[in-house]
Amino acid sequence: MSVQDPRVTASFLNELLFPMTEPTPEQIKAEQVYLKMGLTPAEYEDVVQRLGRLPNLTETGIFGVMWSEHCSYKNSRPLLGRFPTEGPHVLQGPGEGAGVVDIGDGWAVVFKVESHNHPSAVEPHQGAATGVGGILRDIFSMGARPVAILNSLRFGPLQGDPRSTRTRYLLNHVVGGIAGYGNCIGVPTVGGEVDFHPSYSGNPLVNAMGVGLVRHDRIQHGRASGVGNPVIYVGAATGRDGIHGATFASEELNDESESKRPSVQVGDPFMGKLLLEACLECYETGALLAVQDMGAAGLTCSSTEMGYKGQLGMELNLDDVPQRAENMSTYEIMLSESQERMLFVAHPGREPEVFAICEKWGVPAKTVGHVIADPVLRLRHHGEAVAEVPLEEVCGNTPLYRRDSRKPQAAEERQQEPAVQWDQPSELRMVFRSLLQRPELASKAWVYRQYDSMVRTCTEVGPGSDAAVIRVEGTNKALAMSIDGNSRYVFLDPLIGGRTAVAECARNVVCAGARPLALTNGLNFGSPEKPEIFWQLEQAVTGMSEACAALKLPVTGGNVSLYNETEGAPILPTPMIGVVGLVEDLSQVTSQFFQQAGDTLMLVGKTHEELGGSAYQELMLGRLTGKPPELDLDTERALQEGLLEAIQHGWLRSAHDLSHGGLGLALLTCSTESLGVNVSWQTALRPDLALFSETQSRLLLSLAPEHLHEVEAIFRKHGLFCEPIGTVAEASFRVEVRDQLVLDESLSDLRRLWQEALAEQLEA
Amino acid sequence: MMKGMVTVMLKQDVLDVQGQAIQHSLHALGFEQAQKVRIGKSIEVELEASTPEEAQAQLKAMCEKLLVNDVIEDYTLQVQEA
Amino acid sequence: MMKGMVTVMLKQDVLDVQGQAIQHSLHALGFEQAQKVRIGKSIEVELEASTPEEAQAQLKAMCEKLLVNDVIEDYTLQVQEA
Amino acid sequence: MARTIRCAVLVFPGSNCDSDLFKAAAAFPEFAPEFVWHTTDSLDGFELVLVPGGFSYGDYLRVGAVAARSPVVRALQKVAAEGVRVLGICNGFQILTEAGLLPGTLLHNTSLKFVCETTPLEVGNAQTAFSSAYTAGQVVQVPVAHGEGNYFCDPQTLEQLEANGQVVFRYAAGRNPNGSLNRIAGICNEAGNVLGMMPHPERAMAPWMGSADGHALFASLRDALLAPA
Ligand SMILES: Nc1ncnc2c1ncn2[C@@H]1O[C@H](COP(=O)(O)OP(=O)(O)O)[C@@H](O)[C@H]1O
Ligand SMILES: [Mg+2]
Repeated sequence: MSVQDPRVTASFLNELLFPMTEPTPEQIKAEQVYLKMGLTPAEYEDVVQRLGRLPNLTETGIFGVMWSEHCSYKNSRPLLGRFPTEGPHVLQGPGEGAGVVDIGDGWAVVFKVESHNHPSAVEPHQGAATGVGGILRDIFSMGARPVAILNSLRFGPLQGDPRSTRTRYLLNHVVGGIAGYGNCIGVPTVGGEVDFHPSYSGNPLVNAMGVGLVRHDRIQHGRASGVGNPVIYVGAATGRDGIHGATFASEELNDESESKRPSVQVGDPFMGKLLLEACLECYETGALLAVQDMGAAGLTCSSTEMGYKGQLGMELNLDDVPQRAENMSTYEIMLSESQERMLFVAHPGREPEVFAICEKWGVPAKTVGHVIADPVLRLRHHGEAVAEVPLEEVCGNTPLYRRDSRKPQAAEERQQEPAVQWDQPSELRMVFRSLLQRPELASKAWVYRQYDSMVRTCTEVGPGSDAAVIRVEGTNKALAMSIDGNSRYVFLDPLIGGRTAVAECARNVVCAGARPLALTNGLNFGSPEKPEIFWQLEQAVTGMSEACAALKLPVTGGNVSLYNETEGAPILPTPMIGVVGLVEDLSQVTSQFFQQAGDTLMLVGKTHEELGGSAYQELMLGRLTGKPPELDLDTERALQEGLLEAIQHGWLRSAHDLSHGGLGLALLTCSTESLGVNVSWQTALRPDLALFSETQSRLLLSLAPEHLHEVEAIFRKHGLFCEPIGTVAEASFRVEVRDQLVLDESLSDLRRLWQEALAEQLEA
Repeated sequence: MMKGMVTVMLKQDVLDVQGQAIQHSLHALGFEQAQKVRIGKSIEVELEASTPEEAQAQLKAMCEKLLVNDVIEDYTLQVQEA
Repeated sequence: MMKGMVTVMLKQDVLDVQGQAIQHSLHALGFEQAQKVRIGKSIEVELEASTPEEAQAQLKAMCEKLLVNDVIEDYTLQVQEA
Repeated sequence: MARTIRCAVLVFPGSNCDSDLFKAAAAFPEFAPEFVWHTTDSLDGFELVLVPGGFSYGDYLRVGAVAARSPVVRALQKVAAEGVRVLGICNGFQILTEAGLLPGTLLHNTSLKFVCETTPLEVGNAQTAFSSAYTAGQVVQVPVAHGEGNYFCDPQTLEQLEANGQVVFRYAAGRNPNGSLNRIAGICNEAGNVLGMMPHPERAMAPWMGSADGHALFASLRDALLAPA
């Protein structure tokens, strides 16, 4: 976890280049040092008002980081309030490390998405690795054992862009970093997505989602309690990670100062594993009252938030904080983003139990302070009182901005432009071949083969299908999970795009045989200070909220990453949605892959000419125009209910939702080494547009022919159109549309092209 | 023919997870006198170059382009005739 | 205080996968003059020892016990006062 | 019921397939698995020792190197010499080679990338205590998941391994995931009581996992251990 807003971050305090001695409160004011800590002049004045005095350096730093978007959501909070957050199964909504949802049998699932975009752009391996480490700590800080990781990645084009060389480097190392951390700590990486668009060239997105399981009676909270109770630091020693050492001379960041760049946070998955096991063992003792991980803004964020949530305060003696580097200043200790650290509040007198467990696992642990009645964070260092801030001002009553929102003219014009501006190509097979080799549609096996997706031996469906499925040991249940978000639709119409992102991700989970339980999300957008970007954010959140309400999906957590821009050009607005669902009976686990030749292929949902934002459009036009596919929430809900019903009857052999690339691509991605398709589809649409339309709320199912009528009856009952379109066929890939043979290919050729495309473009 | 040796170490303030772990293991094996351990890479490159200066310059370019990740690493160079 | 530097390289006849890959990449970047690349480890150890000889002996023991796998690796030692 | 077999599942800091291996053994009523912590200095009384996969001690310096010098591995060297059956999987295999219980070493995959996928293996020798429930030449599906599984040894050792039938598992032709010499996936020692393999039979115990072909390995061990001496 790290702060994302590149201008307002602890990491960016990297840029903070102090002279040898710390500036005085007066200098901070006069020289506007606070600017480098992310505070605006108005915010700084506000701090002075609230304190009734000038803050010193450490205090200014604490306000700077706690009032950042990442910690305070000062720009997005008004919007996030629109999300429905309650539901019968929700045990913990937004506000703690991660949301917690009941799954019965005394178990609960914990999950959350976190972004690590900026660190990954600077140092992709460590940035991605620490992103995974951070989200896993969020999960186990709630008491849960992490059982799965998912990841959602966005990059610029792999070829043909001035930054392509760098992009290939980034992708390689981001994937290596995720693999390096996840594989070592022993949590399977079971799913994700990778997408490409020029807008991400200078600003890649790296979001990770963690999922964990916890017994109800082991759920932990980050609320300090009990005046006088010990505060225990657990984990790796604190170094200058993520901070610019105060020993460096004042100087701007430029090429010559390369060697003086901030020390990048380095993840230690081995320590992460030890910390995980030590924490889980500590929870078993019942000796702990509160737990919080040290993520962004490290000790500052964890101590202030724990105190604030408990309506108490904390006093820390920094001399007791385990330190890796010499002569660390108060400021550095408080703002360090060293990884693999946690903060506990323990029952008085039970510290030795905690220390014994930590010692067994080789994890440093030390009492660094205690809970106090005054609602403040008080710091002592070198025997002196060095800082004191009121928690209400730091965490509670933080600034709030209501940004202007305006639909830009360009968006209006884009929507007016027709989506289809080309005739049917004479050779559809060549189009199909080009499409399936586009990196966004090509097989992602090159990526997920590098992830251990099987460790813990609970993975029933790993990467490659709509949703991954993880068994819940000791029960007859499983969790299905997916992370998804088509930013092209959001770009063309953020309201519809937001709705669709939620609907599609939930649909993925239903395809696996699960009932969606709840949702987490990562909102990756440009600068909220630009009205047109804020409009995107507002519209997308509105659309997401509508879909959540209609599909009865409470939002239990998420993350906001703003200011994702390169030289003023924003990324495509990218909400990433994570949904976890429950499979009630293991016999109902379903994947997207065909199982048996001769099975009937069924297409559920009507197909319309909806090509705005489609992969086909991007191939033909090289840009995105028109309206994205519509999404009717009643239809969507009916579709998901019908699908779950059919699966629960045991009538489906495979189920896949149609998404990017439409039916054409779905036919290929459901195929296996030996099983392809023989399709004959009657439609009123132009064959190419029919095949690659991205109309929402559609499914491709395979079923034994004897269940055809039963399955049709279910979908009709739910008011949905469905039609048999062919059969699963051995080794062939044959597609007729409107009696016109448009594809008649060797299955193995197509699969090879699809499977090798990504590696070819990466390794070229 | 010249032989270059590049020694790549993590920058001072960057956490050296391997070094830390190995220091621990050395202590466990009874080598208490090991105070600080840092682990880096040695890269030996045989080069066609006519002078040591030329080899040095080439190596430097290789370090900058590929061998060293200057966000987290520093390096030193040595060249000798092979 | 002494500072020891252990350089560990794969034995000549052991396949150096990393070295080969780096050589490949160097060629792809236009550094055709790189003839042979081998990748090893540099291990820097700060030691409490009163003489360089003592430090050398200690380091040697560490190499034999842990730092080096003599089935596949060779090593060289250097000691200097720190 | 027949007597039970006491088996140790070693746990190092950083092991992460220990529970999986435990579950695989526990699937047989005849096995009584127990976790054994790395600081333990005796393995006396165990008839089978399972060395799990993972990243022992972070796999820093060299994979398996630090674990191979831990107290429990010293105890393992002792019982292995006495003929106790030892199975090392993935990181367990790497530890066994570092500890000198098996010849050769495991280098970086030639791709220099971690690889996780179900891989076809040929059974090279179906007459060992680890493979008697397979037939020679049988092709089985077992997942691999490693970054350093590229088996390497000197030519004489390789010759001996082949001549003695010590290559128990081999990757199927054309499906070598890591560049191993002679497509070696798993080898045993000369005495036949120690086996190391990169693929994970404990991840192939039931059809829902994608393959049940690992089951026979544990069944072989059970049969060997329960056979009248
Ligand atoms: N970064 C990744 N990590 C793990 N799995 C991935 C990743 N990217 C894609 N996948 C897997 O590849 C499959 C296809 O993904 P995607 O192209 O997004 O499919 P769809 O459009 O059907 O949602 C999914 O099973 C997904 O989990
Ligand atoms: Mg999908």
